[in-house]
Amino acid sequence: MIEIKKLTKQADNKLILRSIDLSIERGETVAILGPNGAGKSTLLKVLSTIIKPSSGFIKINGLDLKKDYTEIKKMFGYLPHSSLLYDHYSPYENLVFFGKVYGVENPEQRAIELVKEVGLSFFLNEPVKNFSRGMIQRIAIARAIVHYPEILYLDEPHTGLDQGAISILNNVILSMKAKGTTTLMVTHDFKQAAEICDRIIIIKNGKIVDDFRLEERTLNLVTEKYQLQVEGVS
Amino acid sequence: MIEIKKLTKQADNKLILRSIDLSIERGETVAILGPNGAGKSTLLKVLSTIIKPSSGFIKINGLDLKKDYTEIKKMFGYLPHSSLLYDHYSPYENLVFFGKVYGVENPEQRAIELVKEVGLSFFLNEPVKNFSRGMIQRIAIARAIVHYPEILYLDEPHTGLDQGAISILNNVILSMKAKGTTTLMVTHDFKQAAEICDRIIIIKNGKIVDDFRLEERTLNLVTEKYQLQVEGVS
Amino acid sequence: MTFFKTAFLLAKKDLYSELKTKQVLATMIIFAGLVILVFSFAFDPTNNTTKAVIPGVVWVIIVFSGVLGLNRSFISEQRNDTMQGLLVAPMEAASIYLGKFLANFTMILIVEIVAIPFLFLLFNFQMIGSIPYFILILFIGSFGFISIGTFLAALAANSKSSEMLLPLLLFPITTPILIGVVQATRITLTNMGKLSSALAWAQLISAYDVIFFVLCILLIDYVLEV
Amino acid sequence: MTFFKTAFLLAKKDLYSELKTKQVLATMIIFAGLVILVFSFAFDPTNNTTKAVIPGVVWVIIVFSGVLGLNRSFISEQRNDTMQGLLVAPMEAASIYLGKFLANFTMILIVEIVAIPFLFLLFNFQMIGSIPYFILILFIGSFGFISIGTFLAALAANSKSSEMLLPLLLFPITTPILIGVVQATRITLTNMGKLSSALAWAQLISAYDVIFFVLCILLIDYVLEV
Amino acid sequence: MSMNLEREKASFHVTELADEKSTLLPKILYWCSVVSILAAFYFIFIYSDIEKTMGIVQKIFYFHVGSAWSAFLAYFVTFVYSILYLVKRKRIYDTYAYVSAEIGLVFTTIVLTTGPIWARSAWNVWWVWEPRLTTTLILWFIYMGYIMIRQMDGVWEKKARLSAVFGIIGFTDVPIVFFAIRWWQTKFHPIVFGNGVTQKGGGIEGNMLVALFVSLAALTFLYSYLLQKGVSFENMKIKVNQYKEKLREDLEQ
Ligand code: HEM
Ligand SMILES: Nc1ncnc2c1ncn2[C@@H]1O[C@H](COP(=O)(O)OP(=O)(O)OP(=O)(O)O)[C@@H](O)[C@H]1O
Ligand SMILES: Nc1ncnc2c1ncn2[C@@H]1O[C@H](COP(=O)(O)OP(=O)(O)OP(=O)(O)O)[C@@H](O)[C@H]1O
Ligand SMILES: [Mg+2]
Ligand SMILES: [Mg+2]
Repeated sequence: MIEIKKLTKQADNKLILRSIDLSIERGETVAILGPNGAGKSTLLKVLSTIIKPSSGFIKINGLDLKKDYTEIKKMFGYLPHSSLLYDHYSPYENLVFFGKVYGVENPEQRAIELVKEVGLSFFLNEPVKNFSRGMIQRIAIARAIVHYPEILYLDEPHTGLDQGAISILNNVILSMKAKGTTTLMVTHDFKQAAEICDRIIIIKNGKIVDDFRLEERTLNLVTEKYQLQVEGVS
Repeated sequence: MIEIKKLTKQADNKLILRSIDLSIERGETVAILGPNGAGKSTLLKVLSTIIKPSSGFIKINGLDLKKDYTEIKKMFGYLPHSSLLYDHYSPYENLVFFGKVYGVENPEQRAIELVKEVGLSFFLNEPVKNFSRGMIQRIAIARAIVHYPEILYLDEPHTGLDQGAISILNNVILSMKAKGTTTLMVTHDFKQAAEICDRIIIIKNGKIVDDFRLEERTLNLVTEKYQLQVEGVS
Repeated sequence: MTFFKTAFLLAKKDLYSELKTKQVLATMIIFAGLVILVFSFAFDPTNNTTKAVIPGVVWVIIVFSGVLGLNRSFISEQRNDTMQGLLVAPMEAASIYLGKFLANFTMILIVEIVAIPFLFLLFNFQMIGSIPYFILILFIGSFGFISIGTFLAALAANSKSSEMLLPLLLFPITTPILIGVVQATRITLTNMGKLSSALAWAQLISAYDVIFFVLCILLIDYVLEV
Repeated sequence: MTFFKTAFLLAKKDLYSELKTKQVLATMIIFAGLVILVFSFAFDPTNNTTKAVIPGVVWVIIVFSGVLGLNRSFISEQRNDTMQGLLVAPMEAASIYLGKFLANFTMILIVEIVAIPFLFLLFNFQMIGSIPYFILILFIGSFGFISIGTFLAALAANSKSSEMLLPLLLFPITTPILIGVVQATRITLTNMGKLSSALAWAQLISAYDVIFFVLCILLIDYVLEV
Repeated sequence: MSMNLEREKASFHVTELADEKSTLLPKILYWCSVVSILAAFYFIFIYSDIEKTMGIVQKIFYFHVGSAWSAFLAYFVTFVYSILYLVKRKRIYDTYAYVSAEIGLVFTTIVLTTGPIWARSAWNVWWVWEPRLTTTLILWFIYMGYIMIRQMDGVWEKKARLSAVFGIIGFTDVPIVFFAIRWWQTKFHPIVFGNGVTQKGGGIEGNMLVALFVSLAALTFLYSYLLQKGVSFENMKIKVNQYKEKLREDLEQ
């Protein structure tokens, strides 16, 4: 599904990603771990066409990211640190707008459905600007999946969510996985990573230093491997 | 140390905080838990004079928040969701500036010391705008404690931090506690709450629904009590 | 097809949000009023010679309140990085440009419809030219100004202090349009005898408009690329 | 004591960041140049009567590039909510105001020093008045404009579209100053015979300045309170 | 303690910059400009006649027109390299565009100072507002804007891309400046080339024309020399930065 070859990203003279090679199968749920400033968010930004790689080659579903980006953009949903929501619009209006942008059929119904799914039905028509951090994050998640994406890029999706919302989110990811969605999730929360992911990638200093499958969903394995790689942790 | 009486906050017609009564002793480390939109951040904002309460009475260290706010402002350090840092300034410049604002002695040395403490010495002189989320959060923490505050208000301080930074933060909080600092920490991360706090407050719908001491630092107790109170989440 | 649909969708979003808050439009109109007021101090409106200044004032109003609106147009996409939201979505940069252009153009037309009659009234201006031609000139002038303006607003939005950068880039680039359009306006308003010269100006401006519009559509890809 | 120290600290921070990026000041100066350009279209500068407009133009330059700088002054505190950082710190609102005022005032003085000689050169203006008096008038005029402007910028910064709101609030409030100052400038530049009248204006403006400055210092608490 | 302490030694590659092997070119350009400037001085001050009505001030003419043409050339080069950059995305093109625009700005500034000096003696004013002068001033503003875009913060790719776009858009003013006196009827500014002879001040003596061409050539050489110099200077700066970063990375581990 995702094929990354020798990807590097340089900002001015600083190397942020150093020759990343990665290949992810359809339907995998991959957690990307790593210390602060490792380049995790940057990797997601490159994949979601938000920034251009300095060199390297990315293929998504057989399409070249450089050329067929319009096709590719339809396929993925992206949840970055910021919410990408219009402040003075309500969740409903936001979701309907993005639904239409992505050409979703019946965007109105989809919007209502999603808002309900993330548990904010009561706030359907209130402007987003007054929402609390967790509420915004919930709507941002809904926005990212409004068009039934085949690929999900999630950058620390659990930030600000309460326990209820975390399990909602995990359920969403798992049910989308059941439908064949590929998920890349950056996180610092090993517990969640162990819970929903079946593959862990550890990035350090812009390089992939570990990459292993998680058959048993054990938190300990993750912590152990992470410690091993990032030992002497900051 | 902190004495809150019948505190309510109303935004337009929406009651966000409903008659909160709370009293916190010097040296306590209190975790504030609660579902999204419960009013936790609002409570911290009121305490840190960022917003005014609609009614109620707050005394900090015997001083009235309404009148002696200049005195009170010197006492607390506040870490909100946003970093409060100047983007184009380096960590050093930021911390020196805030150090001077708070009248810290020898702000230059303090800045270097703090940046080292949060593990970003190598980025001492780079503009903050290029930092990753976790790196910004680290500097934001340093900013909040630049003036050796007696009281700390932390709003989800662990967001975006990697494992190393989390333990740094916890150590900072614990060592400040040893010096008698009172800490109020909003968080969704029960593990951290259980680890460093000795009292847990659960807020739901703008009201304190539970308030208990944590003698044994057990995660299970926290989760249990939380489940009990917040079942059928927000 | 989807190209235009997306553009309309974006324009609709902006205009709808304007309809809800009414902030930008209101400010533009009030600002236009202020400019008129300032000018009425600067030149005594009863003085007959200052009548000659009217065409200039018309365009000063459009330019200054236009800049306000143009600034907003991309700055408003910065909060919560919604611009990224658009860039990540499957739409071409050109259709973002077109959408923004349509929204801005609609707004400036509304401002003109409100402010210009007001100006004429305050300055007691007796129209002796041709209104349809005047409207034509207004239209092509605004078109050029807003199309270049939208483009440069997108460019300036990359800067931290974009609301300062925009006028800096916009004024020099659009002066040819503005010079031409002021001349043409003067003729259509006061001196219909020279109509042919006004039409020559109009043609020149239209050519400039078309060239720049195409250029903008072609180059916007590079501006919005990240 | 700490009051002024904090104010200087804030002013230093702003000016230092300006020294690093040089963006705001450069933009203000270039913008001043552009305003001169725009005016040269509006009035034919070869025409001798338009010489009378020079005092007005001087102030239009100051006002417009001033608004740009004023806008920045508080908008720049919005990114990462640094304004909250200041409000949470143990400083009085008045000292934030004073700090911002000092920074803005310094910048506008620099703009004036650069732009006004240029204006005189470009418009071929022969100075026949008194330079010291002219500078005095400039000083008290700018003082009033910037002190009110800083205050209103703080007020406008609460709005989402503050860069639009500021001119809307600022122009009406400062018109008394501007009218007076244009008159006084005219006299000091071209007609020293009426110097006494200019001085009367200057006194009036100074009084207005002082009243508003005190008022601003008193009221800023309410503006910055959250 | 800090994870940031542990930077690993990266296979750092200093990007290939323009090959420096053509060390001959700057020398040639240098000598060409020196010789041609000396020649220009000879032709201007000794060979050509002193203009009858304006006298010695008229000598400014050669620098004036020469700088104007060099500025146009510089902006054209910026225009071309901007397009090249957008297509090929090589840093060297961007450097050329940038340096050329800067030199162009300097030449425009020279035009804008010699012009008024001349105007002072010819028209007895420093400045008049007529199309040629105004459009030249606008040209200056446009490329000031260009420089302002370069002052933006962000990575160089962004600045290069945006300023390339602006370099393309902004170039449209150059033909307008050139044709300004030919489209609008002007009272002041003379035309030499084209249909200038009929206009006031137009037409030109043979030996003046020679001197003009020599000075044009001299300034063009000067421009190419400056461009070459500026580009290699920029490249040096880039390289130094790269080495600095490399050093830092080495230190960090
Ligand atoms: C005051 C500011 C002035 C500016 C900004 C200015 C600008 C320019 C520019 C940009 C050109 C080159 C364009 C071209 O060759 O078509 C030019 C050419 C020229 N300028 Fe000026 N000029 C100024 C003043 C003067 C004055 C005072 C005179 C003489 C009375 C003068 C005489 C000429 C002549 C003879 C040419 C060559 C015309 C031609 O190439 O057809 N200029 N000027
Ligand atoms: N434009 C830029 N210029 C210079 N350095 C940059 C730029 N953008 C990012 N960086 C650097 O790249 C590194 C990686 O950033 P990134 O945001 O990808 O980290 P991350 O792995 O997501 O970290 P976190 O866990 O804190 O979110 C950081 O050290 C950051 O300072
Ligand atoms: N200005 C306002 N107008 C209307 N409602 C508001 C306003 N500010 C906050 N609210 C509401 O108050 C409630 C509490 O917000 P607050 O930010 O305190 O939540 P929180 O407990 O911090 O939640 P989270 O865990 O998601 O951060 C939310 O429902 C929010 O919508
Ligand atoms: Mg990140
Ligand atoms: Mg909160």
